[in-house]
Amino acid sequence: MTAASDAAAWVLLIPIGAAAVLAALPGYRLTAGLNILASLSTFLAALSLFVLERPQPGHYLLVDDLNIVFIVLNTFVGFTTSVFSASYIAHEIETGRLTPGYLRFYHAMYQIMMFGMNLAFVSNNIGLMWVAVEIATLTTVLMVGIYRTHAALEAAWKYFILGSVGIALALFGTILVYMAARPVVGEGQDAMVWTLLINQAATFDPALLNLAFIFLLLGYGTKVGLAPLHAWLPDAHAEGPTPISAVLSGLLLNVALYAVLRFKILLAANPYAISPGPLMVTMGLTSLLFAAFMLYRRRDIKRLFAYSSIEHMGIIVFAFGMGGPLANFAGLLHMVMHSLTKSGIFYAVGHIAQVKGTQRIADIRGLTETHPVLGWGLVVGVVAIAGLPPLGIFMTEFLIVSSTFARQPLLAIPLVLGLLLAFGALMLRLTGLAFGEPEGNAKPAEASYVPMFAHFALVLTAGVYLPGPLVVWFQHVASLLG
Amino acid sequence: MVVISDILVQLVQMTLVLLLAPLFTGFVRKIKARLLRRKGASVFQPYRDLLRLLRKEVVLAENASWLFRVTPYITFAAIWVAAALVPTFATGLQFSWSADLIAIVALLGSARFFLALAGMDVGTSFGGIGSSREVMIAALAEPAMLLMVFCVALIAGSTQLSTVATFMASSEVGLRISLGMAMIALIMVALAENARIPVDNPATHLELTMVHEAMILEYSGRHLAMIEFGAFLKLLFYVSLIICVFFPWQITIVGAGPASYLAGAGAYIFKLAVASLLLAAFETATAKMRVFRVPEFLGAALMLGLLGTLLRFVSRSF
Amino acid sequence: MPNLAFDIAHLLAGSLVLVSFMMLYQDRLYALLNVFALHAVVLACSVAWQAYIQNAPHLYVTAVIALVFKAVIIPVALHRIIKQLGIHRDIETAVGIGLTMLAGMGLVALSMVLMLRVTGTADPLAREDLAFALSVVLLGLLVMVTRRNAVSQVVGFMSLENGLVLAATGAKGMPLVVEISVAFSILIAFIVIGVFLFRIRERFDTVDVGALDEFRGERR
Amino acid sequence: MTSAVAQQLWCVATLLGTTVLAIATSRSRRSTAIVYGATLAISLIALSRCLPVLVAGGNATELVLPVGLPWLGAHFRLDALAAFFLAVVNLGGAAASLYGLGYGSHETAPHRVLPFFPAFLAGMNLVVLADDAFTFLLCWEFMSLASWALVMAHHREADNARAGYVYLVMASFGTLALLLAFGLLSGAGGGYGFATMRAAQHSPSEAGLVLALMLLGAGSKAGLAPLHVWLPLAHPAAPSHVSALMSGVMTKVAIYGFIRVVFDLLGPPNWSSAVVVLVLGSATAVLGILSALMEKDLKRLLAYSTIENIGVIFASLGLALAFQANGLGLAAALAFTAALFHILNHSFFKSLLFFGAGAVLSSTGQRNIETLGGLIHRMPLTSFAFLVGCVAISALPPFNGFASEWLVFQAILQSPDLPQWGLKVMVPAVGASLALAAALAAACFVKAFGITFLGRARSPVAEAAGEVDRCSLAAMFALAVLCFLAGILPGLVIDVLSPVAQALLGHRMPVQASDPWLSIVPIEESRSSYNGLLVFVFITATASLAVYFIHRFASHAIRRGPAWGCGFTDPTPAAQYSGVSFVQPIRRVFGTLVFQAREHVEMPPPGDLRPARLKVEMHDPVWEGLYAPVSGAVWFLADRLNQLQFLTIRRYLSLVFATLVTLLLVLAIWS
Repeated sequence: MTAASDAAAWVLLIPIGAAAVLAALPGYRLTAGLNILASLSTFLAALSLFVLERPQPGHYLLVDDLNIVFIVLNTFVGFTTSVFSASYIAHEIETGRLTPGYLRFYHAMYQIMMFGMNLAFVSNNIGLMWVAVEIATLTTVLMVGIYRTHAALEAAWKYFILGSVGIALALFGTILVYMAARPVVGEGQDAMVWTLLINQAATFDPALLNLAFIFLLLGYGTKVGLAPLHAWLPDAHAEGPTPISAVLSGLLLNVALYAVLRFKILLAANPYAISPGPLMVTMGLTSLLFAAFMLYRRRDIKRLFAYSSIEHMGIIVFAFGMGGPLANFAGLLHMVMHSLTKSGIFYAVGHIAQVKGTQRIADIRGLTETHPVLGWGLVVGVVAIAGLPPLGIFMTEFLIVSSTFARQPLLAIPLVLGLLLAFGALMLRLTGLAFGEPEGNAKPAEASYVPMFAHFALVLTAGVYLPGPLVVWFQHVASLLG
Repeated sequence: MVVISDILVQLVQMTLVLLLAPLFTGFVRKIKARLLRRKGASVFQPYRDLLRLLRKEVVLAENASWLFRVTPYITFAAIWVAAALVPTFATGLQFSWSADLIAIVALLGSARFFLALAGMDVGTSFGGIGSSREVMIAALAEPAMLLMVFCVALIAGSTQLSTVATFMASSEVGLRISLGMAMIALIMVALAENARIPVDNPATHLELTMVHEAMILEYSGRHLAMIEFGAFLKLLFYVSLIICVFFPWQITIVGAGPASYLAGAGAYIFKLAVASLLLAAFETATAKMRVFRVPEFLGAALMLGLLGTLLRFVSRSF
Repeated sequence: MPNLAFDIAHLLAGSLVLVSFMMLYQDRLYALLNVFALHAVVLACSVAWQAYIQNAPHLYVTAVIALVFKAVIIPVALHRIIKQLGIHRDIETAVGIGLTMLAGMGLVALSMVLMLRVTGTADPLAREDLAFALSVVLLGLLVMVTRRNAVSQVVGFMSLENGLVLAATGAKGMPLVVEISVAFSILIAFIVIGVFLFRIRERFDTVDVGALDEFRGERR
Repeated sequence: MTSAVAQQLWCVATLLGTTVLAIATSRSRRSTAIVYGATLAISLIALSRCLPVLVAGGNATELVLPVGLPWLGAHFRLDALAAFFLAVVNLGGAAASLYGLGYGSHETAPHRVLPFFPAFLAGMNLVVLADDAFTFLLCWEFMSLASWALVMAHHREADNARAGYVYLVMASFGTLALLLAFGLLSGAGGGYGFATMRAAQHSPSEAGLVLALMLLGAGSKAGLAPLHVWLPLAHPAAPSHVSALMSGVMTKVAIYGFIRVVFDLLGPPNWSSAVVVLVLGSATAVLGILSALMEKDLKRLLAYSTIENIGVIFASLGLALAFQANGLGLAAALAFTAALFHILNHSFFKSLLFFGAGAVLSSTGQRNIETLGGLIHRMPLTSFAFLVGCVAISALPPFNGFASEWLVFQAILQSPDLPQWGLKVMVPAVGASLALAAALAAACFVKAFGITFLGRARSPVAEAAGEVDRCSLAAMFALAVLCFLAGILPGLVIDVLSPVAQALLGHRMPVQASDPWLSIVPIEESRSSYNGLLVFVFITATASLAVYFIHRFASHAIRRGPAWGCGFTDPTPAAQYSGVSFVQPIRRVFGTLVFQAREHVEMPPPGDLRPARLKVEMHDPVWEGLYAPVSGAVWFLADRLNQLQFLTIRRYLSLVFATLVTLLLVLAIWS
């Protein structure tokens, strides 16, 4: 075992250990602090992966260029969300929406969820990856329903049922991949090990791979929130605690996306299989356009941003579907930017909903007057998510649109249309939320602004300046994606 | 030497138009009266009117601002400069290159701009109604005029009036349908711009029909004199313009001898007389239009100008 | 022997599809549950047969789980729920039986078309098995979307999952099969408990859209 | 010694620093003075640094910063074209800052203006300097964003919030169009540098598409019809000095984008593309000024008039394209210089007019001209400056507006040289519509000045108005002087602009400074010439002569008396002509066609003491014909799709199922 494989193991061990401890410990302050500490150390462990020499991929664990991006992002947002969560949950306990008993449950689940997601990233085994994704899903289901209100239970239930179907479809796809691999790679464990699969993917049976990809795309696509498989997503975002909304949008969607990408690479390695591009492009565009229209009629602030996540997932899937160095680079960067921005927005939205006592958009007005920091934070976030410069998403949208138009002009038109529609809807709501004659509670918010602004600062920096090594890294990953 | 003679010509020209303008108006009025079988005032009556006005005191509305008092001089000056730049009896005016036909049109526009503002300065409804109608007429007359300019300029290859006149006087121009249309357009614009029948009636103070007179209703004394003088000059200017562009026969070309200057001046006076006859006859024979028929009238001028410009491509000399 | 093994596996998988069809035309809950129990029994047999011919003893665990859990415990539990909720008389198909059957035929045809393209390099047993498994999965989904009642949807989901198990066991030497079947059983247990606990959600398909409006925070 | 482009970038950096400073000092009372003082100083420095580049016409200087697109870096370049637009931007910026020093003290929410003002200036500077597609668009959107924040400064008024929204959406639309254009120019390989694009060959169809996209993108920002609808909403909503910047300068930056791509990057133009630009330009001019005439909000009126001027500029650029496409370099240079000259002029007088409107606003709190009147007595200096602006924008000699319009007309008169019959016939028609627009502009500004400043006060606030502060006045008079100087010395300006034409078109107008008496001669003296200086001297001389003679020989007597009302002297100011009644004749002539204007008289029955009312009903053809249907369609679809939010779980499952089956079918058929 090298140091790095240790680090990869730590990324898994810290959360699961912390979960066990947190499930046992009482007291809010202590557990929240511990939660932050655990998340921070996971993040540090993930960072150390960068520095340390990579281990040879084993049967179960793998650290390569592709997943390290995801892991670091995942643990980072996990860490900042735990900071945000501390102040958010404090307020929830004050107002009595959550009881201390549930708190213990909440923190334990949080760490298990982190474990599940990290596992999904580092696993070198498609079966293990499937299991990990399911762990992450099930824990989030429980967290979504944690408020026990009518709406929360309904949302959790819907998430559960649709998620389960997704699980089943993904499993079927995984089995099909195994079936395709078995004659070539051999029976047993080996035929599920990613690194072995990809080496020999060219000789797999294409028909099986095709079929597998459809099931995987739909199965994991349900998690990604691609329309029309998205139905669970808005409600789950809206009814759960906001830290969970942030994690769902910022991380869980990435996990599922990562899975789709892995299989896309696999399929791309086989010259006889269908090219996954058109499927992904279609799904991406559908999601983008659909979500763009759905944004117009939203009345709930968290649902609004949930739909915006669907929109962005559409863009990312579209970009990966287009393929090529530019689009893949943009897709990766977009994913990172979206995670950071969207979770940042949810931090703002969480505090806004708490201080205003409502999630109804119509009841929130003039935030920049009553709560300047939150209000302007929201403005920055929405401006970023809508793809305005100088923030990061602008750069990625620039690359995606311009490279698409040069290659497939006809595809660029719906893309641009969707972007514009979504932009219009988001700005319409932003105008109502942040500006105008103030309405509702104006008491100062007790919020932790650090996570929100940390995210936005990163996004801003990335929009103007990307460090060279990072770019080289991303370009390499983009070339891996084909 | 040439420069001095050119400056001389320029000065003569300036004085000439200044002196001739009231006479021309008086002449038109006289002929009109005769056509109506009235005896009519003397042809020198406009001079007397001006002198009378100059001697009178100015009654200024309480609300009138400095703009109201400055406008008569500005309009007078602008129109005079414009009139001075149109070759009447000789081309090659020293300063004719300082403003071509487009600039001259714009100079008249300046005069009207200030006059319309002055009409609104006192704050009565009459001034407003006058200004309002004046700018409406101008809004149509100016483009029509410019199109006429385009038409002529495209044929003559220049917007410089001296060049145009020289070109038109030369034999290489035959009768052209475009030029005919441009001329009709210019005449229509001239009628409108000078508040002549059928667009406006210079002799009326009937409140609901007047345009120009309503605008300057508040003026009196020397201010009114300047404005009236400006109006005389403007009429002369338009007639001179028509003559210069479309009937430049016998106009003195640069560098000709003194005799030709005399001949040119004589021809000019003769052409003016003919023009005044025609104008008076036309005004006697037609009736004034309703205000909202004017746009149609001017629209026709605009169309003629445009048609003339377009037909230029198909009409060579007959 | 290989031929016989193949035939029996084929037969069992085929009967699973047949039972899936039977589920499609049940319009009473009790009957549906009974058919599902049969479905689970057939699956158990099939898995056991695969365990036998593949010489993979761990698959017997899966077979036992299928038999005990899906053929006995879950149907019994669901029976009780139905009784408690008093919904056993409900006719709960959303789409006409005839149409459903037709759709089912189409789905089976589709899965055959798709699977038969798989080249012979894959082992024929797996290939045929997979074709049936795909049919069962699709039919299970069809049951889910044509039924209004939560219980029958659970049944549909379970039959879908049976298809997965069939596929997984048919894939020779596939690791984690047992784990997966255990995980799925837990999942289903959750669902059943969910149905049981949240009686308000007894019907997936609420006719009153206005009520849903309210729950989803999207009041006008 | 740093290069010219680096100096400009330092100025931009200082501007961005000022933004930070503004946020830091937002609580301080002196913040206004500090920020505007800083922007004034920086703008002047930047101006002084870029003018030498323009005049000397030196080589372009370039600079690459390691930001922006990582593998490309941010390219910046300062050439003659950029230098000219930098001059426009920084002149406008300096004037607006000077004005802001005074006007800013009336600001109710300075913390919503001060941070964004320098950022806005920085954005405009950067757009002009950018030399690759990414940097260009980044700065372009940054500029939009900063100006949007300024539009939202007074966000409590519902109209402003709507204006900001429409503005931002249209800006985004434009950016996306530009994005597509750059995508096409850069090709699949992603050659985003302008140098790469310039070197690449573009097929005619590609070039046509790029031009169309540029018209959509730059046109929407500049206010080209029918993409102009945001402009009359957004420009007036901002504080007045920002309105001046938006109208006077930002629209020019948009035109810069158009020129940069179409004249510089795209290679030789096609004559048919000129037709589109000509038609759009002249239609915009006429529609813009007609809308301005119908307007009674002073700032909106000015915004609509901006649209007219943009139309003139585009028409002129279209002419340049037409000539260039046919190899008529001199004529192209003439048209192009005319466009540049008009750009400069418009930035002068439109800023001046917006400053005047701002002065009226801060003094009376009113933008509706129907409540004003008689301000010439109470704000004499402001009204004088405003009058200069009105005369200049109405294209009357001897001011600058006329000089540039005259050049445009001269360019139109070169049309017989064009070989294509379509253009031969069309160009004079364009000339006709420009002439119409110019005449209507004069009418419009008679109305604007007459109703606002002349007559009697129509409301107590207008009665109580007072002159504004010195900084505001200084800004206005500085611009008025510039308008005058550019009007009487057009030759000097043309000579300064010529290097730009030389760089882009390969031809330039003849040197004007050597012409006698400083007149301008576009082609040759026998064809046309104009001398603003002499015209001014003549008018002054003759007017002085007249004044001298009259005061020497005629009566001096003046008697003040009440205005004569034909026996019905009505003391109420309401009896004056209002703005709406002033334009009634024009509304009848043009409005019935363009705006479907209808007048209804509500006559109460006999015995009823209510007054009769005349109601005017007008429709915005562009909004109702284009935007309302589009937005209606979006909402309709949104409503329809929204039902998907309220389905049952079974139906959601059906969706999943249907997707699965569809994909499987596709697979079955496809592979």
